[in-house]
Amino acid sequence: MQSSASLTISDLWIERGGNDLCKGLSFSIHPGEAWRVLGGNGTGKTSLLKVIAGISMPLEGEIFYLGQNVTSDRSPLQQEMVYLGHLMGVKSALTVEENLRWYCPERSLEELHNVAKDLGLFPFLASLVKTLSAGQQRRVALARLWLSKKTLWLLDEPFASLDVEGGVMLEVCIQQHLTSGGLVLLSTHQSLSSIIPHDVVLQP
Amino acid sequence: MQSSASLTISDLWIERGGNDLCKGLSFSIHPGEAWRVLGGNGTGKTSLLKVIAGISMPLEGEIFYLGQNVTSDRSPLQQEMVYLGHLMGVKSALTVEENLRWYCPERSLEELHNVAKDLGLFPFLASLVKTLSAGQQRRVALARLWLSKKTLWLLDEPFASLDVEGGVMLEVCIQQHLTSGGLVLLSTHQSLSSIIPHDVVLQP
Amino acid sequence: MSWLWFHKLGSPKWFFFWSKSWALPVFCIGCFGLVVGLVWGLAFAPEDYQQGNSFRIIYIHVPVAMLAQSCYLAMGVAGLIFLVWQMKIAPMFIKAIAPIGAVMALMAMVSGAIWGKPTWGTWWVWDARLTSVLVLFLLFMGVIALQNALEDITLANKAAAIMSVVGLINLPIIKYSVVLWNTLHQGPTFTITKKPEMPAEMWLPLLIAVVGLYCLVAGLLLWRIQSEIILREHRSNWVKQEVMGNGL
Amino acid sequence: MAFDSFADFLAMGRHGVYVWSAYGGCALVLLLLIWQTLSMRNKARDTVRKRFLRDQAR
Amino acid sequence: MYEFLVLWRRKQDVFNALLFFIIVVILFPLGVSAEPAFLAQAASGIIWCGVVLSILISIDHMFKEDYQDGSLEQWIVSGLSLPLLMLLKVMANWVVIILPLLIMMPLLSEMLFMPNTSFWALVLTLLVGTPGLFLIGVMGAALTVSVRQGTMLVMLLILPLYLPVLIFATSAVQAAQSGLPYSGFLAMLLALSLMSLVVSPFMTAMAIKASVSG
Amino acid sequence: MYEFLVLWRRKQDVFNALLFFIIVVILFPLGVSAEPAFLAQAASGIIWCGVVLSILISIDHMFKEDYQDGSLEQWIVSGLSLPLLMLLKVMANWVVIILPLLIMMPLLSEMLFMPNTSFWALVLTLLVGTPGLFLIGVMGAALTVSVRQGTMLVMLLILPLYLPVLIFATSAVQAAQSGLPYSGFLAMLLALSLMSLVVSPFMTAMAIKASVSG
Ligand code: HEM
Ligand SMILES: Nc1ncnc2c1ncn2[C@@H]1O[C@H](COP(=O)(O)OP(=O)(O)OP(=O)(O)O)[C@@H](O)[C@H]1O
Ligand SMILES: Nc1ncnc2c1ncn2[C@@H]1O[C@H](COP(=O)(O)OP(=O)(O)OP(=O)(O)O)[C@@H](O)[C@H]1O
Ligand SMILES: [Mg+2]
Ligand SMILES: [Mg+2]
Repeated sequence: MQSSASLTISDLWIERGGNDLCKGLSFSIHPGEAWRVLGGNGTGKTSLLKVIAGISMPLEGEIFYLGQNVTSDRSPLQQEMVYLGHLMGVKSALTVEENLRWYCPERSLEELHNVAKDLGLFPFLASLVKTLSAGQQRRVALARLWLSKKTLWLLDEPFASLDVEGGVMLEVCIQQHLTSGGLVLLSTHQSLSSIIPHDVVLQP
Repeated sequence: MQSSASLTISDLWIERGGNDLCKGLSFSIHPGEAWRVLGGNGTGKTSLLKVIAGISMPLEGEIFYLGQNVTSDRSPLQQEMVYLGHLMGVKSALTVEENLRWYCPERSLEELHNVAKDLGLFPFLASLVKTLSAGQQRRVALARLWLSKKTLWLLDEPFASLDVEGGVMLEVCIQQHLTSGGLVLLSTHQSLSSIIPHDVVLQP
Repeated sequence: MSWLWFHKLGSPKWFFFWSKSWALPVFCIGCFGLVVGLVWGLAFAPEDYQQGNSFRIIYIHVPVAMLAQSCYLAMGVAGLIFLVWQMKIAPMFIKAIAPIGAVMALMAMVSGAIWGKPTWGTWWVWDARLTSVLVLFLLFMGVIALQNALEDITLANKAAAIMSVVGLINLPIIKYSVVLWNTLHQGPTFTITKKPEMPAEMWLPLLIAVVGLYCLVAGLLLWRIQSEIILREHRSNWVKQEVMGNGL
Repeated sequence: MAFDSFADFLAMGRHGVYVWSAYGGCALVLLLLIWQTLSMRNKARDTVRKRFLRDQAR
Repeated sequence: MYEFLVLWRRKQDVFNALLFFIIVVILFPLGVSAEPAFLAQAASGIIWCGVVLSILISIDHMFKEDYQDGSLEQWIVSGLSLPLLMLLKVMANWVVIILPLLIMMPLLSEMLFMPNTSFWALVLTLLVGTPGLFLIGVMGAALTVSVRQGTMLVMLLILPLYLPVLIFATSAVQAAQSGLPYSGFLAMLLALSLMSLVVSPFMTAMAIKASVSG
Repeated sequence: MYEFLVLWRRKQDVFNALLFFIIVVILFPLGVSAEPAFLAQAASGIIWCGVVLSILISIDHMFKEDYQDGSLEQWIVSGLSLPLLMLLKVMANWVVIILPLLIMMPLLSEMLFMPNTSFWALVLTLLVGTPGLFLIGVMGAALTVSVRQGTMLVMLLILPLYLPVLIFATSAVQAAQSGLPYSGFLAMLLALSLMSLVVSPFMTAMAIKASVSG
């Protein structure tokens, strides 16, 4: 089972502030699959994604990537992963263009500009991020997905504060990523247009 | 016209960072009505709400409340208004209970606890807000709506990061507020279950 | 040599039961030693020909000053052990010993200051020993403040360990630098290589008091670690049994 | 015995105030430390016991 | 007032403010000179400089958090009198920071070999002068609240205004030290504090409003 | 490195760090004593104290913003070597803050009537000693990054560790002033800086990781 799956979570036990959030959680994500983490507020979606990203540590359990145990050493995973949390890692004191160049130094300026055009950020390339609206800031963070060549996407409520058009764009982008063999794990409260067949459901 | 409406916006012209967001915007909210501010990312929903709340100033135009011009002196409006922005005004260094008591010192502890129970915050009353999940923090902010006796509610994307159950609760709460003669103006990207018949649409 | 004892020591449960039988006896021996040393020093030791009777402060001053330094040493070592081996007991040790160390440093300063008035004519001078005890006190306070400021327990553990290790590395440097900068204070009485210059009736009670205080503090330390263990391991069954019984 | 009388012992030459205040201060602090340690232990036991009883009740 | 509650939650910080002050006071003997004669002469100046620096540092944070979590917006919207709120906030901060500092004063004056003659003058100048420092400080803090990392900017804005207070205070203490009457200097300090009491709450409220709506 | 870009955007802050330093240097003559003889003696100590305080203040902010906007999470996730990143960040900050300060030095030494003999000693100690200050400082900043309003806490943690640097530096300058050789002190400073260069990046990376995962 582990061999065909790219990312395997086995028997994960996460605890925050003295409460168990999940215990004995196991699932595998195969190439081309998107999984959705479902659960009410405070059930531990964010915590799960953070543990997989290697930001916090699980109490017990293992994580395998391409058959390799990466629980204690995440470096093989990290090089092929994008993590987008509630906090988006966008520098509000820099302009949009500077932010994109900071995250994707290997991409040419033209590519950056094209992505910015797609996301409706082109007129704001030279504005400081802190003067943008909430949705526009989210779009700046999403531009990283457009630009990245990483395989595994960990997205924590990526649709938050996006408008309808932006949401559709993100769904299309995820679809494309999947057809090219990518892996997606995202948490959301919104009902998506059925692009995601697999769910991890967290109980309160 | 102005006399029967509680809140009247007339000929509002808002400008941010050198761009016009709306010009000549007029609408009136009557008691028991909810209005929705629609528009894509960056069309100026947040800016409009902030102007009405008195946090920023319009370039031109007037705001009437109960027939009174409150454009330059908001005090009559302020005493009957709750504003909930992207930033929620929740103190993350205090516990949930302390936050509620800070905002609603006139309410009894029992009332606070009841509301916390309704919102699923009861087990977290003594936790610091910064250790809560995104949705739980939003719920703390919403508790203010439950507890307030103000007439006019200005809500900027109140459904953000709430789960389905939380969203339904909020809709019910808005419905109740409307039947008791309240006024609601909210911005959202989500399609609500038709409780809101009136839209202000902002063009990009 | 087997490493078993090391791993055992790292297990809170084992440590708890081990320390339970040791804490009280060690504490009592410590109290006894301290009292004997102090009474001997205060009432029976001969008068110092230069300083008169004010020198009798030495019997409390030197023990607490030595304890303050030893406590930091122990705390730093515990921090190092935690960072390298993730031993579970180490952060509890740090949490338990930091306040004790701070109190010891404070007592050293207070007793020294009171001693300074009759001998040097002021409560305080900016001298190497004194300044380094002050710095020691601040280092202890830093560790305590850090632990209080961080609510997250795993973070607090790591942070306190890092801080104590960094302080440990810096302590000799601080000492050396202040000695170089200004020295007025008396040199050490006890060194490993030389016999003390004082008469035996003077240094023997001091030695007893020092050993007594060490034991007393060790007893206190064990108790404090026990309460830490109870609080942190409250979900394990043995703690429940322990707490519901009347063993404590 | 280095002193002739008990009064002598209390006076400590001219340095009675200093010696006794140093010892008194230190004794006070040391007793406080011991008291705090023991009360901390009791408090820890009580909180854990209470938590356990509450969990049992549920 | 819940302001106290927030501060109480951060009692650690109060404690830290105190320790910072102590550390500044330690820094000088170590960095400059440790001779008692030198220190006795410089003591009041060092203590006042330490106080000014601690106030500067703690004041910068006064509105930062309220700004970032949206509390300032809520205050403006609430319809409560903003100047009054500011005044309360300043008072709460003053009590919590200066009071412990005054309690520490005997200890510090001893460590710096301060002559007894000038001790009470120092305490009096601190009591009378520091409210002014706080009131002036909040204006700067309010102006720069929307600037991240505004610490330096606050200092730059405020420090020139602090210099008169500092000068009057140290003159008072020096006068006391040489046995001269110093009530004139105290009166000047009081006047400065009162003046800032009148001006500052309104200016601060205005600055807060401008910062938030920007 | 984009670190420079972020700093450049905040050039106002750099400028402010400089001005804060100048203000501290002004504060002392005003608060303590303005006599040339006194100042000449105390000059190097005052300048070093000013440097220590400016570094303390600017270092506290080093990771705050990165923490609040989620950049630290991204660094950890990125798989780049965290200690290396830390080192680069420290370097960028050092260059941006200390270089302008060194350029200001002739002016300040003139203002404080500093003797020429010790001027170069002062510049050398600053060059050799301040990297150590930065490296020690970031450890404290990393430990307290998750604490809001941690400024005071950082200072409490770091300042005891700064004392040796301060003592060696002022001793060196004083030795130079009295015509003695001071290369021994410089070597000590260098040793301290090198040691913190070895220890600090790892400790900082560890602290950052612990803070973010908490
Ligand atoms: C606040 C003031 C003082 C502080 C912080 C202080 C600190 C210390 C320290 C750290 C030690 C070393 C203990 C050891 O490890 O052996 C010590 C020992 C000693 N102190 Fe003090 N001291 C102070 C004032 C004084 C005064 C005023 C005197 C008397 C003139 C004094 C006399 C001694 C003596 C005789 C020893 C024993 C030396 C030895 O056996 O090692 N101290 N003090
Ligand atoms: N402080 C500011 N300075 C300059 N421009 C600003 C500022 N605040 C907002 N803007 C601009 O005003 C426009 C509208 O912003 P606003 O936040 O009102 O949008 P919004 O409709 O709330 O969008 P969203 O759905 O993303 O929240 C944006 O283009 C933004 O760049
Ligand atoms: N640092 C922390 N300390 C203590 N408890 C925490 C911490 N972080 C999270 N928690 C707790 O863990 C639980 C899960 O939080 P998490 O953020 O993972 O929820 P979530 O599923 O992402 O919820 P949401 O949909 O609201 O974002 C919450 O009850 C929260 O109180
Ligand atoms: Mg979440
Ligand atoms: Mg908006």
